[in-house]
Amino acid sequence: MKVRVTVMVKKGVLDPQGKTILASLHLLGYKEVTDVKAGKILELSLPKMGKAQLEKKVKEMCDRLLANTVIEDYEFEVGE
Amino acid sequence: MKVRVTVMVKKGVLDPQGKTILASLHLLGYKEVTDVKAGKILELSLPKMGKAQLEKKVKEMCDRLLANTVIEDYEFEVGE
Amino acid sequence: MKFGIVVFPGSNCEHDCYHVVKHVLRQDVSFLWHKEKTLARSDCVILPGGFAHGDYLRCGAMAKFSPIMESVTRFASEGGPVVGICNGFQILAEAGLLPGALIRNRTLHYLCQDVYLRTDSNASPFTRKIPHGKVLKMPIGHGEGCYYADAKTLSRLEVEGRIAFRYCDPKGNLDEEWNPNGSLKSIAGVLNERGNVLGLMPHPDRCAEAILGNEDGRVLFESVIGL
Amino acid sequence: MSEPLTQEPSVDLELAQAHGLTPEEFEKVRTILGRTPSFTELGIFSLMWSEHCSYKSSRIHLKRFPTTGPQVLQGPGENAGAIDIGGGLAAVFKMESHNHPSYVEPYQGAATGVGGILRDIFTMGARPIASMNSLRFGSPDHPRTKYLVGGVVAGIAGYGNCIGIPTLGGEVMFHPGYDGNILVNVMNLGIAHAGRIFKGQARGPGNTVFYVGSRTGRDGIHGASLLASASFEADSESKRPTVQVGDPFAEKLLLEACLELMKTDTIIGIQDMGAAGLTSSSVEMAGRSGTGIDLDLDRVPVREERMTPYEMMLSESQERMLVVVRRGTEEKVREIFRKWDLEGVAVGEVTSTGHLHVQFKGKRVADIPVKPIAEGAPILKRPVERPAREEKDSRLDLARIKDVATPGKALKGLLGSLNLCSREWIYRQYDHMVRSNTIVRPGSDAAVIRIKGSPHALALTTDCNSRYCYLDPRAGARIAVAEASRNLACSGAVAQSLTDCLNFGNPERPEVMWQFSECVDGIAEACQSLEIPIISGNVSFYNETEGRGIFPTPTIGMVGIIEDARSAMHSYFAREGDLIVLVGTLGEELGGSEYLSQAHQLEAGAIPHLDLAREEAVQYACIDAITEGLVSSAHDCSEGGIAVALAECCFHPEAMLGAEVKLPAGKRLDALLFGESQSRILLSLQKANLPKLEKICQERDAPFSVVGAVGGNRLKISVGQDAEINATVAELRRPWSEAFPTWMV
Ligand SMILES: Nc1ncnc2c1ncn2[C@@H]1O[C@H](COP(=O)(O)OP(=O)(O)O)[C@@H](O)[C@H]1O
Ligand SMILES: [Mg+2]
Repeated sequence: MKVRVTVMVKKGVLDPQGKTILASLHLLGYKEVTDVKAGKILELSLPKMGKAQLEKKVKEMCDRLLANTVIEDYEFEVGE
Repeated sequence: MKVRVTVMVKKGVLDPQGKTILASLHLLGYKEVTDVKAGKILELSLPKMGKAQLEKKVKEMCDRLLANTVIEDYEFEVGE
Repeated sequence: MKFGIVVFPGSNCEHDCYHVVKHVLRQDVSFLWHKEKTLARSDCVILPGGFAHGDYLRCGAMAKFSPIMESVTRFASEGGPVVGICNGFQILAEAGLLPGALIRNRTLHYLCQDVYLRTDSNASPFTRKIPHGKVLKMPIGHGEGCYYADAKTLSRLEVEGRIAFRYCDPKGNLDEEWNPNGSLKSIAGVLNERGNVLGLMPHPDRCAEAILGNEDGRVLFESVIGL
Repeated sequence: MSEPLTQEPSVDLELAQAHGLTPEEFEKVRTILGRTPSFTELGIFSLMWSEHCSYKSSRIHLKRFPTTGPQVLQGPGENAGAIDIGGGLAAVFKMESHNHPSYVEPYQGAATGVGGILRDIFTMGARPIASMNSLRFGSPDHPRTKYLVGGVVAGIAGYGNCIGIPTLGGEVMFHPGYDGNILVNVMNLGIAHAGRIFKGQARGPGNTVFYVGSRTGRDGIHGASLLASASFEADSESKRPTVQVGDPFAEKLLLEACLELMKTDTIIGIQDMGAAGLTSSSVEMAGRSGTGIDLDLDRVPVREERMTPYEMMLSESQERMLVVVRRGTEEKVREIFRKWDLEGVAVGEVTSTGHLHVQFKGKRVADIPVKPIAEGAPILKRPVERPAREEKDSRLDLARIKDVATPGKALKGLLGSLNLCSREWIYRQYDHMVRSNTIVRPGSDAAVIRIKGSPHALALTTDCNSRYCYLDPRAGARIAVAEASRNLACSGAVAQSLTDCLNFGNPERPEVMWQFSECVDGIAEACQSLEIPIISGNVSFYNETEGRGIFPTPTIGMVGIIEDARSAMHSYFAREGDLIVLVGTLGEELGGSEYLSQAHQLEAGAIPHLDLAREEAVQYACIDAITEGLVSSAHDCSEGGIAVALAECCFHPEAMLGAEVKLPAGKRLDALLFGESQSRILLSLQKANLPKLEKICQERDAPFSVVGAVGGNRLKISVGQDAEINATVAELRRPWSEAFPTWMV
């Protein structure tokens, strides 16, 4: 199974990367873009298992390693 | 409107970040994870516009700036 | 000879390059702010190290759109010597003036240390004074210096003699242990087709004076000046 | 004063106390204002009178520091201190702590610590060219330690490398006393023209107040006041949603823009907005100049919606500065900041009212007389009491401790311990060569940088043995100063001046205040004797978790000058056949040593004796010998004693060299080899130079003896007739170089 974990900077926390990309898009003429948020994505491959068990496990991995919950939020999505 | 651009390392290109995260997950005891791929996510905010126009625009931004197609693939998804 | 050193927002080795060119080699030199459109009659253009635009998104990704880059591209296409050092190399690769890409070091860590380089091509204005195969010691300082190109490009580079420098041991042998960042084929520096554009991750600008304990980098500048 | 904003809470004693003000302080605020403060005003007072901004617990003690000298251009009181380094140039430097934020979020905490100290330096008109970092972590076995080490180092690297300022050295120590309170002290040094040093002042009513840099968000609101006045509790992590995130790229632009602005004649005064942001910068600048400031918050660039005046005044958003510019030069200022794509907005005006007036949406939300808030902060005379614990710990009965049986094994153990092993894993991640000035790289006793356009070089070091300071704060602090200066001497530099970062527990405890007071005296004594003035510094209290405070840690950051940059010295043996000379005497003091702690789990005993006159003699003998070109290497003996020092001398990064050393037998082998007696430097030199060295040592009245010779690939140390240590350099180096990376995996 594949799980896609998305990690984004928490609301209100400065996102220097997003800010700079936005500025660049404006320089390139894409003035209509009003905001950019940058985050990371982690695609995990796991053997087939029950949904509840999987979700518990992935949540644990996120809390322990994949996200820095002091400044980041995460969500994940289970694929085929 | 929000557009979520996902940029992933191309198949065959080294992904040291994914590899390192995989190793760390194994160290933490999550041996069942068999692979990790690391990528970036960029959430763009744009004013409402037609789907075709939007897709064209975002594709252009990706090709020009947001992804480096020598090493990366991208896809995007339009949200509300 | 007149050098032009391009300054992007976030460049941080422009003063180091300036110092070498002006005070060590006593050449004419000026800074070229990235928003400018002309090269101020430079005979050689240097893209210095640093973190242009913070290296956000990807190293060099945004710098390639700076107004000055159009002139740099034109200058290069006319055969003018252009060298990109470290971040400058990343920018040249992003801009398509050099093939391939620079990705994260295999350890994921930034690395500041000396490396050994084998000179594999002296068919460029920057290497013509270096004997083929000569080993140089030079510092690196980068987090994203792992050279990547697809197999076709790599073999083309090899066949056409466009690999300028490779990481090696102190005797000049290629050895993965002496490849600090995991670069494919131990590539530390490459040339464009015509040989007038060089990109390299190591810093010749940090080793061109006796007081710094290493002068191996100087020969690159002397080559292009013709000293 | 118009009506307070309706959405603002009304102020009472309870709210004031929640802001860290005592009932007396709250009364004083009411007296100053002649009324109850508005919510915004309360926030402003609480920041200005916090420990962090007002130094209320430390101020009476810090007065005892010697701060003057012919080289001092700017002593304590400004954003950083400055000394004259000849040729019309000044070295501007300071050290800062970012302890609590780094514990909460190691990467960003350490990164913003670097950002903050850099602003302190370039605010003075200096271009930053060198950083140092002094770190303390908890036990290597503590579950959080690795994560903290990795994050802190990456954060310092991430910020410093990006902005392009080399991090040249520092120190790291692990001890369970720091489990809940790590220390992250960062130092920076910049170069300015001696005649163009800028200050944080707001002279001249009618002049314009500019806000420059990044936008304001809700970062770290209440950081400065709460962090610096309340101890850390275990659940504190959840209470802190507003961690500041650093943007080194924005700071790089700000740095360049400010330096460019400083070349024009627009600036009256400039100050960074660090902790306590808009509040402290405006109050302090007006306070120093006896003026007032009107601020219009509607013009402050914000990055979040619906920010209140309270939030804007208290925000700790990074990469911002407040600049007072000459009236009529506003357009020039705007133009420079536009060039660098930064905000540059006129947000106010200097006035002659002597008040800070803050305007928001047409209403005055704060009206505070500047002088009483800037200078009227309470000065506390906290009780000081020597703790009983000291008596017990100072007793050490060596008769009950077995002497070392296998010194070779003990040496390998020390070299492979996290406290003494190679720090390369750390400094390899720091760009320590950018700006192309680095002559002596990290790894030696002091880092050395040349100064372009000058024949001189500068040497930098940070030092503090906090175990010593715990066992005997006064003597320990004296040693910290002596060791720093000795490390500079080993590079050939004469110490010029120092900055400090005083990290302590809760000042409300009399025994912590005693430690503090003793350390201040110890530093002052050593500085007086060695003639090294203190030009800047920082105090960090409340490094305490659940009643457990850290070791007293008065970190010393010191700067020295090498007359001729070409004579700069490193600490590695460099030539086969060189003689090894010990300047100083052998000594056999084991108390407080790293060896006792590691081999016997003992942190006790009298710490090594320090004779400051002897110290000076030894240092100057070393400096003279280096200046005259007599020596090939110089290394001081510190943690791990002479055996560890000798081994380190063998670890030349490019060509390891062995040595054969003969020491006279003493009372105890462990004390002789691993004791940490002070005032000792190991030199290596060609035999032909020995007579000259002899003469120098005699003139300086420094004891010395030839103890061995460099050569081969083994380190052999004999004591009396017996070869006690005999190992290949490679086998000694392995544990030393591998310990850190192996542990970090
Ligand atoms: N945190 C650090 N960052 C960079 N360099 C460090 C750090 N800690 C130690 N070093 C370097 O490692 C070397 C050894 O440090 P240390 O044992 O503290 O030296 P000393 O005992 O001479 O003061 C020094 O060159 C020092 O600058
Ligand atoms: Mg030392």
